[in-house]
Amino acid sequence: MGVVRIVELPRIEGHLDVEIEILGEDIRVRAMAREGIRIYDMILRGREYSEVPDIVSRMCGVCSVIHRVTSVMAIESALGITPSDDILALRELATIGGHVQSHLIHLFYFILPDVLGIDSFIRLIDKNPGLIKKVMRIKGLANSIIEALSGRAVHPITTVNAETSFLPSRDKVYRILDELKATKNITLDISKIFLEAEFPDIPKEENFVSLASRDSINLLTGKISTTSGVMEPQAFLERINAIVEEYSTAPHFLFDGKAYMVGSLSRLNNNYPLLNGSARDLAKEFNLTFPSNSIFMNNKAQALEIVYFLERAEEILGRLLEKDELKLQSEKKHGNNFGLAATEAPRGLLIHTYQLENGKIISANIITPTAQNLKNIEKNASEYVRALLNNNFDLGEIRKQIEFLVRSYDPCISCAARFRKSNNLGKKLYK
Amino acid sequence: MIKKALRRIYKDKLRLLMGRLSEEYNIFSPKLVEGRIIFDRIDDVSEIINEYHTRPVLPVKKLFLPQRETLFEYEIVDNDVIISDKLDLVAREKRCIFGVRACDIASLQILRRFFSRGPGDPYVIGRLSNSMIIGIMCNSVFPSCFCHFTDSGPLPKDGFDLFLVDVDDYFIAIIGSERGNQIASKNEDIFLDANKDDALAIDNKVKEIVSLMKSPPVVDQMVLYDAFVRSFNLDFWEDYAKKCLSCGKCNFNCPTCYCFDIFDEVDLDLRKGRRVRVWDSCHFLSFTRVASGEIFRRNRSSRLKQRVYHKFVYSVNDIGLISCVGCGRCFEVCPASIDLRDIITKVLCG
Amino acid sequence: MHKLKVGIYSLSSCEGCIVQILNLEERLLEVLNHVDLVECRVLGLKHDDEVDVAFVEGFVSSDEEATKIKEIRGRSRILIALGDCAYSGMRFVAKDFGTSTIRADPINMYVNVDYHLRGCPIDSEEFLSLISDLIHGKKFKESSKTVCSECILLENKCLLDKGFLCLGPITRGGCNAICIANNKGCFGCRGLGDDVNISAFIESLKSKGISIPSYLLGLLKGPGYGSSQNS
Amino acid sequence: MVSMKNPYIPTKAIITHIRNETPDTKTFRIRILDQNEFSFTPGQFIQLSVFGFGEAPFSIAGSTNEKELEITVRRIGTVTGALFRKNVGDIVGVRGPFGKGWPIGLMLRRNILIIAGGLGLAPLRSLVHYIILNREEFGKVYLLYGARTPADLLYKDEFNTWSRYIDLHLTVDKGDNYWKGRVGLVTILLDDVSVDTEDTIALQCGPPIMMHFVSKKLKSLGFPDENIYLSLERLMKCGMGFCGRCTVSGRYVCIEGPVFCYADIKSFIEAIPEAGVEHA
Repeated sequence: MGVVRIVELPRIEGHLDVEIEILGEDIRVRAMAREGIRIYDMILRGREYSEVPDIVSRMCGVCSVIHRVTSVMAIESALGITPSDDILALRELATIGGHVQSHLIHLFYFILPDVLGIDSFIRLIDKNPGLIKKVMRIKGLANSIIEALSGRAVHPITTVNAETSFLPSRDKVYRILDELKATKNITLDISKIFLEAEFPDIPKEENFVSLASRDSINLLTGKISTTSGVMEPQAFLERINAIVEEYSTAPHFLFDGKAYMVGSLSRLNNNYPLLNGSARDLAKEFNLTFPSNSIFMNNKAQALEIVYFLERAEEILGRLLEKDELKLQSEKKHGNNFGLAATEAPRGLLIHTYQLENGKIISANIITPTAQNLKNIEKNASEYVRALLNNNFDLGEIRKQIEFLVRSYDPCISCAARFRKSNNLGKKLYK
Repeated sequence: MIKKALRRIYKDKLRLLMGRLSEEYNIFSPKLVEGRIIFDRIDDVSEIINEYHTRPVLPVKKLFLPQRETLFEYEIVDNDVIISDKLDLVAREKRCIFGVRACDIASLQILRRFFSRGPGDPYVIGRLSNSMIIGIMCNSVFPSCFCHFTDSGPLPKDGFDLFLVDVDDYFIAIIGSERGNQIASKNEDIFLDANKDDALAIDNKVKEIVSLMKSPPVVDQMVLYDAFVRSFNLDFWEDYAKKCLSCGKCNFNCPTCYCFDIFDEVDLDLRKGRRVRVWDSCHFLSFTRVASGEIFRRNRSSRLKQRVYHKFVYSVNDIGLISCVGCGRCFEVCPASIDLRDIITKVLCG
Repeated sequence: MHKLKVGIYSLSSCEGCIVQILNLEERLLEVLNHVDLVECRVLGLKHDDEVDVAFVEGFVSSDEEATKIKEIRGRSRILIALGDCAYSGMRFVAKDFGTSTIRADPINMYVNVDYHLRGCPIDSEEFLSLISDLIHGKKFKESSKTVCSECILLENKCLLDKGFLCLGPITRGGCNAICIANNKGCFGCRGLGDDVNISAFIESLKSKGISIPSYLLGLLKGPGYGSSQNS
Repeated sequence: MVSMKNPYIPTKAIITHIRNETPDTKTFRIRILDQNEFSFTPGQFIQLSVFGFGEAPFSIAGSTNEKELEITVRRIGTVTGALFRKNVGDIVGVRGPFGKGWPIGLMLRRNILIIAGGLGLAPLRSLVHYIILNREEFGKVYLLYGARTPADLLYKDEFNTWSRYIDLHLTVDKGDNYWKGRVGLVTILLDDVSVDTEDTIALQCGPPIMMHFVSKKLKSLGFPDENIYLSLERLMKCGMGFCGRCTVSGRYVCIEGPVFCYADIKSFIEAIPEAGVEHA
């Protein structure tokens, strides 16, 4: 039947072409990252470690908070620093701000048009200005959380740590807390749009990878949960490998030689019992069950997470406000100059590793969620194409559905892009 | 020895006095804001700091010539423009500025003289005449202080209503104006009679402060003027120009730099707008750029000299006063550490 | 009045500048009352026709992108480079002045740029004043201040005096010294100001005992990028 | 208490006539509302507001005996750009007049040599009109005017009238097929006239580079410093000596100028290259 090429898939972060090749029974989908080289791993070599957070936060305009926090945690681990619980709580707050704004952009600016059958969110300015304003208010709230803790919503300026001990003023914290309380119903309202939406159901056996959690859904620390068990990040790192696909400027990853999925859905699949509060009630109200094997459920998982995260933010803020003084002093032991941090970015598992020498970076490795998802996207999309063909969908419709499916992973090519096609940089950068 | 009338105010009565004044005046004072001491409006007299050992980065000038000020607003209606003057607001506000140091008081006198020329600047002059000034003498000297050289401190000559000199557990209040006098007589429970030694105490305090100050040897101001005029084309200016970063900080925290820019701001629908003035700096290349693109002070040294000569020559020609008050703020913040006292010494040595 | 047709485009970048525009929230809605946003991949808008104003973020890293930027220039009346990537090839952020072998070309290497909005990311207030100028047919003027002078207007404590590296004295203002206000030295993401004195800055760092980062020496030779439309 | 009139507030005015002068230059006639007359000295300037776009200084180009004022504007910046989009009947704002004009008192019964370049003719046009109106008060009057091309010459349709009263000489930097006159910088016109350097007041206004050479030439011809006047261009924001942007050597061009005597300029400690005065 031929080849369909989706050029610069609209409504995702970064430039991705998707090629669907149908040759009889043989169906192949290629996720072709088109972003130019943005080799942060290379740029970082030879830098003072203190420069790293400023530079890596520039990897992505949507998830700059988590890149900054992750780099700081990885460098701290290289230096033998263990951040205090209060510092971790403040970082979690900033991260939550980042996740909520990222999820809102994904769900409303990127996915909602698929749900409503329109081309762009901005068509709603005239049709449903009330909804737009609600979304903007919650997004503004999420950004104000980042701003309070890190100075700026995009490319945050500081990271809470012992050195800069940047703390938001109590005024700001109370204002955020008031707004969190005042907007509870709005958050529920806008999340329901996705919880009640009907998405295609394509159950597939998947390997869902995320941080394992104990008390709450972990974003910053912990072991890694896979279908092959829970393991230390270092062990996980040894079992994944990067594949250089000549058609993509981003690497593709396999775990134990197989595609796997990271992201909201993985987080909820692996940690569903920890989902509490209104998010839990909503899941029940809409009969959502986790683990779920349908990638389209990733959108619903994000909607639940928005509710969960904002309640979690309220809880953390309340807890911190009760304290007379926060403990910002971190513990310091002798570090061994190698640091690794595995965190949960909005789009899933993110790993930064740094090797230092005399305070300078000699090598860096940043493994982004989207790069980890690319092989899974290809595999899943190929099977979806087959299912659609079996149901006699035409190419136009197939193309639309594949766009929707790819978008549901919430890919971020800006982060993932690492090397130019047809060179072997990847082999040097990844083991 | 001081000739003005003196009173005593015990320190624990100061807030009582300010509390009473706050019924009639909006009170401004150095205030602690996020770890910095800045001049600002205070809502509660407990915010007043009467002993501050640092000083506000921006001088009291900012309360009279704000960094950014709306001169008027306008609205375009059909083919007409309705202008609303913002001067009324300035005229209505009665203010009491507490905690002004001698150098800043001297700067207000310079601004008053300057902005009274020609038609007068009604915003600055309006604020100056609506504001009561309660000064306070320095208890210590900053490394950059040289107000003795510029004859603007540590005791101000005029331009204040009350000036407090800190002596142990009380202040000696110098009455500087009829308004100050009225305040003292209305609050007799706070303003006690001064002791005959109090004038001497002030004298001693002044001597002590002056002795601590790293000031160039005092010269007659006309001698200084002539020396500057003679030095305009000397080579050493280029050495300073090599060091100067043209960052403009010294303009913004100078108590007497007043240059400003004016522009219009307008809403997106072009209906409502406002004319705004903001501080500007003669160190910026853009300062002398005219519409045709010509820049009249392209050399860094010509810009650096513009600022210095304004203080010691042009200002004398214009208002009969040098417009440096010896606060040293300009080199306190100078990233290149260009010390005005060095320049003065160089100029005086010819 | 004719509404301006606006397109927002991205080359290789983090798309943070677009996010910064989206972050205007309700003020963006007000802007959209006055302009027609006709093209923006991130928002799913396709136009492929002439626009009055093209905002472009990102740098050129491939021949395809070079073709793309020329194509955009060809159908836009006013072209604006958004952020450090577009105006310098991210050199001010990466602090990489001339040693890189990675292709990261500023867009003005390929096309004429009418205005730059500097910073990484752009400052949303500055974006608003630019868009307001465009709507009203005014020329947009970049800030002539240095970050250092904007900083003192906020009465921040000087980080250089505290012994921290801060590029405020040589960096073009317009950001309201946002980093220093957050207790962080200026990162220099807005590029150099008018007629800055880099060698004097290096001397001043030395005298304060602040170690000189090697990229400053690179800057002495002149970055050759991001030259402003004001000069 | 403060009850002074606010000198920052412009008076509303209405555009009554717009005339195209050259491709990028127009003359606007403006009537100040609620004001029966507008009196000024040739050489003075006004601050013109286009609301929403700001305020800019313009020399007054019209006649002293008219109730309306005229300015000639080249489109180069924000305010001029906005003014060019205005039509007859539109409202603008005016403050002024500001500054000191040409030294008319000194010029009486003397010979006058006027040298203008490009747009610099605008503040001299009101002087030319004044001289023509009061012709018998002045001795010989020469006007030497240069522009880039014939198309850039301002007030062309007035030249015939002017020529009846004063000695008009023109030059252009670059001629065209129809141009029969002089080609070259305005200084060459000084070779065409023989003026009595002792008893002639020279007045000039034009681009800095022109005035630079004209001053030098006048000096070499033997003009005494006291008899040379020039109008300096600086950025004047307030017009009242407050904003500080227009100062030269500490002198406020907006109040003490824009017209200065060369002798004065020579005594400035700051160099004024456009007057040909370079110290050190």
